[in-house]
Amino acid sequence: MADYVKMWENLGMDLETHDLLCQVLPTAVGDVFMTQENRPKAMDFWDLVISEVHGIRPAELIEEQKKGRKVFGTFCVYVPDEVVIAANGIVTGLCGGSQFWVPGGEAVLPKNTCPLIKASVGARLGRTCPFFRIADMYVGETTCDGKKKAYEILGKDVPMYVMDVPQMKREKDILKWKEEIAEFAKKVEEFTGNEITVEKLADAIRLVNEKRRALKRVYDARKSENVPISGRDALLMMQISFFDDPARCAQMCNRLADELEQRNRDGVSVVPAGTKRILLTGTPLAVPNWKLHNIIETSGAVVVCEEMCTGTRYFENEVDETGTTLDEQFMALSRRYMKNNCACFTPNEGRIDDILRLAKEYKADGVIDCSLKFCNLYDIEKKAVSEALKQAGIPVLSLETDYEDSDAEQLRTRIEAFVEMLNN
Amino acid sequence: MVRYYILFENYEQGLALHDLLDEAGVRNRIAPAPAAARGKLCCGMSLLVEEAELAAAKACIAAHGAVYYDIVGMENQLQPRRDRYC
Amino acid sequence: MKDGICRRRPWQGRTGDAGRLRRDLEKKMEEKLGVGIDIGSTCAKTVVTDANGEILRRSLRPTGWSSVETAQTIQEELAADGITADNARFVATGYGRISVPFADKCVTEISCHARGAVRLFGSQELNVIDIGGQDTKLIVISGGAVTEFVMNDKCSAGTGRFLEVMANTLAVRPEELCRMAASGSDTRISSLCTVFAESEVINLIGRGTSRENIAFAVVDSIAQKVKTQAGRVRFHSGPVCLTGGLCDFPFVTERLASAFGRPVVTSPAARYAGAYGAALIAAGLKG
Amino acid sequence: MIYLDNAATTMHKPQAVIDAVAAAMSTFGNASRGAHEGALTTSRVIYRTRAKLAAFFGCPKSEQVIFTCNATEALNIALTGLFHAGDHVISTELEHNSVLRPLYRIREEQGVSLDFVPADKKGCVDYADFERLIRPETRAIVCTHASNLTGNRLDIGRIGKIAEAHGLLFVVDASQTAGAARIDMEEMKISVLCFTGHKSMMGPQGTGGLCIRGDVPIRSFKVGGSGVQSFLTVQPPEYPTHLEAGTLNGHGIAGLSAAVDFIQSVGRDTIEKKETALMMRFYRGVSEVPGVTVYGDFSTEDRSPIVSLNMWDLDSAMAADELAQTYGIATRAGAHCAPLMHRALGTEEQGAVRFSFNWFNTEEEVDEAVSAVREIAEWARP
Repeated sequence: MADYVKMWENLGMDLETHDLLCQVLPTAVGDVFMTQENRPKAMDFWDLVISEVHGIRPAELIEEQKKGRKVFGTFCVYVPDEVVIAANGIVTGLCGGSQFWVPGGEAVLPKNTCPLIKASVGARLGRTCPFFRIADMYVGETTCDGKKKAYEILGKDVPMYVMDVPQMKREKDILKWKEEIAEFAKKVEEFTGNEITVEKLADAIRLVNEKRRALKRVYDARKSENVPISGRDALLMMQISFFDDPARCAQMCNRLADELEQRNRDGVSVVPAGTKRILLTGTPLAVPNWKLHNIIETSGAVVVCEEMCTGTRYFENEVDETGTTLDEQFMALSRRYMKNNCACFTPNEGRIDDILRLAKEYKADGVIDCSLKFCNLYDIEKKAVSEALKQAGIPVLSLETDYEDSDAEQLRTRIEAFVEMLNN
Repeated sequence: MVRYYILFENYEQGLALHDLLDEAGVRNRIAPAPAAARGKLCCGMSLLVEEAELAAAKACIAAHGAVYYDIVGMENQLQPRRDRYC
Repeated sequence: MKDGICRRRPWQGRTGDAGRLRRDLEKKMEEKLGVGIDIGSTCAKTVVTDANGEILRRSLRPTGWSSVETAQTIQEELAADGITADNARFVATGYGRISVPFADKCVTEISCHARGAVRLFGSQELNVIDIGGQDTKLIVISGGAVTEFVMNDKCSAGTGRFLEVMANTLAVRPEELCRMAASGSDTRISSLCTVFAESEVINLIGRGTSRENIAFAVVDSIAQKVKTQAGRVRFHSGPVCLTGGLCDFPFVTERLASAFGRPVVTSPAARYAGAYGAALIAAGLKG
Repeated sequence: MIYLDNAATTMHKPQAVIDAVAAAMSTFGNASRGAHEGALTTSRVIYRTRAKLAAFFGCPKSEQVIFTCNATEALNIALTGLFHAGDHVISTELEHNSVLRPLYRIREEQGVSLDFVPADKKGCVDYADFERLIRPETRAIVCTHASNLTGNRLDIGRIGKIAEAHGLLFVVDASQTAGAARIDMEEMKISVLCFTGHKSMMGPQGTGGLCIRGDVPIRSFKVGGSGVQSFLTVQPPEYPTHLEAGTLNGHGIAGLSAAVDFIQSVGRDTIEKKETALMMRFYRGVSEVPGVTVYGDFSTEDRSPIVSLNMWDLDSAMAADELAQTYGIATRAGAHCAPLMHRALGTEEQGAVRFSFNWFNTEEEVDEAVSAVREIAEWARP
């Protein structure tokens, strides 16, 4: 294994505390991933990345920074990567998915803030995540209230730019989002010193679309009756795609998709026939949050699709590539991004349509709607989701959890009972 | 899930192969040799490799003529359901 | 502690043994007793049925600090009565279900309570309220199968635990509290959180409210909490029935009926609904 | 890391020991070689260390304290140098390979016959067995003071009396006890005491020795420079030079000397009490855990601070690996070089995980280890 200690030290990280984090990761990776049988060979790439998640990619980012490129850290699938890429910048995801960072966040945030926000703030302030150290600028967005206020805290510690996401989806909101994107582009040009031209933006749009198509291919393979990949592995792939170089991400996803499609032709499944298929919907599962997938998949079911930011919302809908002016391109970006259905919008019936459509496409036997604790928006939507699903005759289980291990048994009882119900 | 333990007659052999595997980028780690696998000739340490890395480890051994006693597969006896996340 | 017996040889695959076991069992398939063991957070319930699901015996013991030891004791007691793997199948349920190494199968308490309730109340259409030591479950059963359920979250309000804490505060046993409640009236605890409710009870004590009235408030609060929880499932028009440890207290059933605005039925045997359901599943196990 | 492998070696050493070794390395000449200041400093330290050890172990003559690299070397010297063809030696099933292998070797090479006092399932012996096994040609009883696997101690005072009553030599392997347990060669009738410096003595590795009480002739096993009587063609017959050819580990002995001082300043008794308390705390904690089997006899607290256990049928190496990887707790798994003991306990296949405690361990560490065992046992449930 390469020695990254020097690099972490140079990043000003708290090495001693970071060591503790490095100690728990192999256990969780071992339990959640390595215990699975018959995994796709192409998962070797993601296994490698996760085994040195704080080493390999951060080292690459630092190399790029040495060449003068800027790294933008983002927290949300509404922030358009294309704009950053067009200015020769790099985007990396920053969401915290570990309980390890939560206490650090609770030091400055109320306890009843969602764990994702607490972990993200804790990761920055505790200096225990290289990505949070490397990013030259953080790009936030006005999605939920918790994040908005957390960005104010982070902004005291690091350059922070916040995009104003509309809360409704009328035509004027889409226009407004276009304006936000255009303004963001100016900021990015200023920060990187690189001009965003029509050609460069067109290239960036094509590149990100290509990544979306590759991710979609992997997901499409999961629609098969045959289950070629576990939900856990698909989730890992999805989580890491937020951090990876987009071209390599597309390449690796295509390589995985090749294997999965072959598996579907050969009838190679990772679970016995008849295993109940679960569509998971709700709040994002930031790396290394694997609790729910692991419990579902060790309780006799398999996750076939994630309707969440770390899932279909990240890749569904492409950006129109035909724009010939920046204005047209910004509008195309706005139209694509505004198709995402997040609970911060009102109304948000699109999400319910998505869930019903995905449940059908992925042949889900049941839906688990899970939100992170203290995420009011998704919690409130559970009622509408569950009513719509019941009406459609699709069993649904609503859950709430955080990053702690302590509720695992309770979750297990509910999930096992749900699976028993599906099996009856 | 089966994991593979490379066994040795002494620590010198074990540490030598550990260095070789690391250099070759084959994931491995030092682990106590399983009691059930420990023949008369084995020492207390082994190198643990996952199934996916086994072929690479064997190739590395062959390429360097590294000395080892045996390679044995063993089921991990700890339950994956223990719910430890990070 | 037990002697260091090495039951699993790491070198042997387990499938060989399991395969043989399964074949052996198939041979002896016919006419086995069903044993259901429900290891709850406070009580461990055991029900033995014949192959037709008629209850032959039932017993109850505190779970104590170790569900493993409790399971072991149960196994020994059953063996003393001649009930062993030779003539019976075992299904474990409840939060301690994984602590029963001799169980042929583990099934969640949701499925077991449903199964037990269907048989006990003789109806395929039921709405089940199970108030357990740690969890309160609401289960909707249609056509004899679970169609929907909810469980309380981490909070213990509306569970047996809540009752225990409040009984402790009043320095009585939970059963006494339920009995006392029947002669109380017109007192309310506004908070649904155990911790805050406890301080409210202390305030009531301070104000000189009678224990009966406080007990009334405690039981009523449980009923209200359960009713709130029921907002997350769709009870149908079938009977509402109560299972779990509070079945023996008519006043609890009465408060629930008042909260739900419809009759709530129960029976002393309903306390064993989970174990009974497990036993029925065990009796029906094949192979 | 929580270090609970003190029966293998104590990792935390008193600062005085570390300082003494460092100081020695910048000031020492070669002992008994010349009369210059450097050589004399070394000679004095070694001389004083012999005296300290003699007093510490109740060895009547300090010149009969012989320095070796470790207990194994001391046992080899004693066992290969004491017996003749036809002699009979009694030992026990508690022994470590450092006793067993030299005994097997003299059986092969010197025609010595052996008998072993059996151990029961708890690793205990029946003292009557020692007398039962005595024959006219019996020369010695060779036994450990405490099992390195179970921590059970043998009552060496009692065995010493048996040996004396029958005119037998009594050789004791004090690897697991020297430094912590009370040893008085005179009172316990020990003829040869073999000890190591790096375990409970808390001294450097590469130190140890044997103490010889009375007139016990041991054949010299190596010959060479002694610094004295250079014109003699054989190794000088006097102890200690008879058994000490070549330059001694003066730097290590300086550390060992400081270690004895440390033990005496804290109080051997105090150290032993604390270690026993830590062991019992751990024992009480783990013995309540479902699936845990503890080996050895805990009906008495007169035992060495070792707790060996298994969880269900989990391979002991996997358990130790999990303890190290997930909890950062260092223990020792496997056979512990005590094959007869494992056979007696029925743990030949599974091995056992050994937790061994030391003066520098804390109650918090013990509690962490207990909860680690509890968790692992939970996941290893078959």
